[in-house]
Amino acid sequence: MAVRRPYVRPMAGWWRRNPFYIFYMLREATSVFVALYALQLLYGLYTLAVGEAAFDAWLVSLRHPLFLVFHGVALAAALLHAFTWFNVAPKAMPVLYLGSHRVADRTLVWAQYLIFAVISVAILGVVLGG
Amino acid sequence: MATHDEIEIEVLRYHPETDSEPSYRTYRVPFAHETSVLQGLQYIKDRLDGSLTFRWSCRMAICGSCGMMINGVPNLTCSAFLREYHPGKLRIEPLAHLPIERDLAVDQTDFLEKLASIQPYIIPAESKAVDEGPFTQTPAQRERFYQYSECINCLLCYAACPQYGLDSGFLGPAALALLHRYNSDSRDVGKADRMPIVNAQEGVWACTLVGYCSEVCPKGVDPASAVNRNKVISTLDYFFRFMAPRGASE
Amino acid sequence: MQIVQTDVVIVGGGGAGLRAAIAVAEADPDLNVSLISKVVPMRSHTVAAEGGSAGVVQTEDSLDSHFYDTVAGGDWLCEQPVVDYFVANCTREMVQLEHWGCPWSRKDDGDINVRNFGGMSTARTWFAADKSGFHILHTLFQTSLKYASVHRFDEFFCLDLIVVDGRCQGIVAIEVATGEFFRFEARAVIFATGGAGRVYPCNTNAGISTGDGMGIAFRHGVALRDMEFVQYHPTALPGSGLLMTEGCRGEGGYLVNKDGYRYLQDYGLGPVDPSPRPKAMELGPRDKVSQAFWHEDRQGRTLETPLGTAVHLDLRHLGRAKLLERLPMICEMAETFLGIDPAEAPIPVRPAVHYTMGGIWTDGDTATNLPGLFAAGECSSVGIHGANRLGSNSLAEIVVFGKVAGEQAARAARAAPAIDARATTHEAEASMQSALALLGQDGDQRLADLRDTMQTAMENGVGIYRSAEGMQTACQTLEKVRNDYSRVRLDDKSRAFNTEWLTVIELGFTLDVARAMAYSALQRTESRGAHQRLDGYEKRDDEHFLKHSLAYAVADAPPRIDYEGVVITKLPPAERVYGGMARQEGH
Amino acid sequence: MPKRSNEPVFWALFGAGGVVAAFVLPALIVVTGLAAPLGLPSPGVLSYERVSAFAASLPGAAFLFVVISLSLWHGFHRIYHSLHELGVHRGLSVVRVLCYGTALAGTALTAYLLVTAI
Repeated sequence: MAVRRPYVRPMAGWWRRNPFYIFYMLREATSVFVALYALQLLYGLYTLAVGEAAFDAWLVSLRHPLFLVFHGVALAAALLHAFTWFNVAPKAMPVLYLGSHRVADRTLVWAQYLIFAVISVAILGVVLGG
Repeated sequence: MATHDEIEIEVLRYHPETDSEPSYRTYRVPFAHETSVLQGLQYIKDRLDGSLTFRWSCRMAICGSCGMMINGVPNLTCSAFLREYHPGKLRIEPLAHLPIERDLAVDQTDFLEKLASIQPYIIPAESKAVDEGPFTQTPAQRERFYQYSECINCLLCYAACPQYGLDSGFLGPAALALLHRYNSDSRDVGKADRMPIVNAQEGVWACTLVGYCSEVCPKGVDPASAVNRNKVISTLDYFFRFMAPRGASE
Repeated sequence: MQIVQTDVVIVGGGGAGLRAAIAVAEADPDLNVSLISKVVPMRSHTVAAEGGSAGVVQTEDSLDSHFYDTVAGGDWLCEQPVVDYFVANCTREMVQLEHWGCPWSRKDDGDINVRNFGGMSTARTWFAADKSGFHILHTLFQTSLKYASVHRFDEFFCLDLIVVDGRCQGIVAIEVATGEFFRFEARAVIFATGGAGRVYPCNTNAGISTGDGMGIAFRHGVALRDMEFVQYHPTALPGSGLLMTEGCRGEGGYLVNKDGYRYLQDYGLGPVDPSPRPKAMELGPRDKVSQAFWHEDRQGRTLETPLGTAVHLDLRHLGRAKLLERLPMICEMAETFLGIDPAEAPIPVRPAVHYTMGGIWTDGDTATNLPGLFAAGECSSVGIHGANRLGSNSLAEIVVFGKVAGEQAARAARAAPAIDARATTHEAEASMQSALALLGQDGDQRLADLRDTMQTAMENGVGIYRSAEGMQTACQTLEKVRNDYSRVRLDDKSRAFNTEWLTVIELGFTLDVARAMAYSALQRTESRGAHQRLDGYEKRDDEHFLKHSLAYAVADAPPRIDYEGVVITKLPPAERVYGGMARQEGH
Repeated sequence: MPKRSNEPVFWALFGAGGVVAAFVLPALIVVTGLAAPLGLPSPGVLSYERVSAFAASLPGAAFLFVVISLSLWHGFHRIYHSLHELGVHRGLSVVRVLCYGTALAGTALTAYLLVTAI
């Protein structure tokens, strides 16, 4: 007598099977750089507490090409994170209504880009310009 | 059928009585402009190999029977067309992440049990006799849940969801979208009954917002939004549950 | 063979079967219900219904008007007491579906919205955009999950009835996944197995609409009534037969020939109005609109398309906003299957087989003439559709009579005598052996060839217009196919999920249904509703044929065709009038 | 009844960190990682005096605390889940303790350093 014998396929390497998944893993990988950059800032903060010499040594170390490359990659990762974050944020937000009209997801995405631009200009302006 | 060309279709075959694991078999299928992938499979079954097994029914993308992986992408075979893949070839596999029953037919029982578990029916505030007529529901109230009611249970979103593939305990996109559909319906007050399912690890918390579920949905349902809005709802409830007055809705 | 002991077996998980299951559960939660379906219920063909479901709701409308439209629409071959019950209960069932969550389209104030439909005097078709059947089916399926007494057997293929001592005592089914046989012992059985559009090559139906229940009942001596009345839906896509809902015309769509002319005005359906007038032009009944296409086609006024001739369903003047609100699925289907945007271009359409007006004979309470067996939905002939069904009456039928069937079966189950296990075992074994014989048999006939031959014979001989010669040819071909059927050879001899095997069994049922249709048609020497002849019987003949046909199976011979009278209580036969002269009841 | 997950705690921190990282980090990385080391637009952008003053101010300290701690929570939450996706299974594993432990320790250290700086 026939019996049910469903075949379960393995998941190993699943994320290589589809460009969508590869991009997803890239998105998730941005977190490594977010975390490393935060640790890096934390270390800077630590040197600040130790004293001027330590802080200056940290500043000098940042000029090392490896650190420059790291920060270049971290910037790319942060931008990719921002891009993907803004795009999916409407999926987690409660549905917004203006009167009886539902605010389109696209509007919410663009609103975030606007805020992003304002914040970025403010930081760059205050720190670099001032 | 006005035949214009031939295309190669590679199909994953698995027979539970004789095979220890699946393997591919290739067929050559003539097609015309309007030939769907499903019709390609039907041609194989009618003319080349009657043992090829797959599900299909309505042919118009509403019954949800014929979802399969076409070149690695979950799709309804009745509304995908062979011409789109020509001159390349097609590789057709059963929906990913679901156990293979035979050939291209997957085991759907897990989803059916999950669907039943979310209480997918109106839980009214008080029972209303049919003689009292319908509930009033404005188009705006209807629009708050309507897209989620358009789910055809085709399971493409499960085939798209790696979290379900990694851990089939996850309730999954369609079941959570339907749960949200009932929670968002102005006629329903069953939210308190359904929130424990949402709040569990196997509820919304197994989701990492891959987002592919919404991408592949053939009906424009956005399960990812249903799941992730419920993460916010569940989180607010987690922190503020002791502050909210217990009573009417509990 | 596995045994399941239950109280009520329901075969079919579409709208009628699910509504029946809920009715049994509500009538008596102590009754064990086994819901058997060859697909998971939400795949059932109810899912594909688009336009909507009838139910008198507007203040200016009346039950009398719905009654009149239905009886006249059916060319007076309707059981009037049953129609009376039907129209009186439609709205109730629509409200019930609403309470269960069906997302009916609404007016701005939150009230139910209704649309016009063919042959109806006024707007009374409840709709959920153009996915009415889909929403009804999912609402019923999901609601059915509430009832603990309903046990589903998804993907179980009903092979046969078990009849012992002239009483239906269960069914035999095959579990699709394993190929294992199951005997369901039951005190009452409901068939809700759907239609048989797959008798024809070009149809709007799902692949599962193979007339299984009709074929099984027929073989057990149950009468198939009015089988010659097969509805062609006038607006299906050429080639595939996919349905473009009558709701397109209900919302104001036009049908034009290749000259851009609204040709229906030439077929007694005028006058031409810019906006929809009930029962006129594009809102005529389906039989007349399909017949008009046939004439246009013969006169060379149709368009040539790669998949056959067609006319244009023109929705452009409705505007994109209305199309997206009222007919979103039509827009989606036109885009997917034709690459057409209906707001920009007309849709080519032609008639395709859509509905079997006839079916398993039942009385007004859904009881067949086999004790213990009930039937509801498209597989049944409860008597409301006559010679031509009106659009939106079938979705109403499945819930109105699905409920009746559930209640009646519950009553019958409680009153039924004990089951004779020894005799049911014997019957079930016999069914199993014949199914296994099919699996093992050697021959030279290919399944697809037999199916194609049958379908082509039916389209050619028993189509929109019929003649004795054509129907005789069809009958001869069907007998030959029946003969060849015993020499069909399967590629797949295994048991687990053997869809080829199940398809062969289905074809056997479909073939019997086709024979009942063709022989019933041949013997009706008049024209009425969907049965139109060209060979000297172009007129309706109330004197001889104000009668239902009854097809009975005869061993190794063509079906025997009998007749029974039509119960007429309040509306005597009259001429069917549409267009400007149509009677608008209730206005 | 299914067991309630404590994930909301971590998800809320992850989400808040995601917002901060998206809106603030790109500009901040440009400043600290590229502009300052390269001396653009002029040397001394991150001088000890300037940064000390900033860290000692209440708004400055709050800014640094939010950015560093939430970015840690965001980053390590995602890393933890990604490890699961790559086949490292969840539970009260070493991985979990390492990930969230680092975020927690980082948060505590940041708070300590800032409080002592003020």
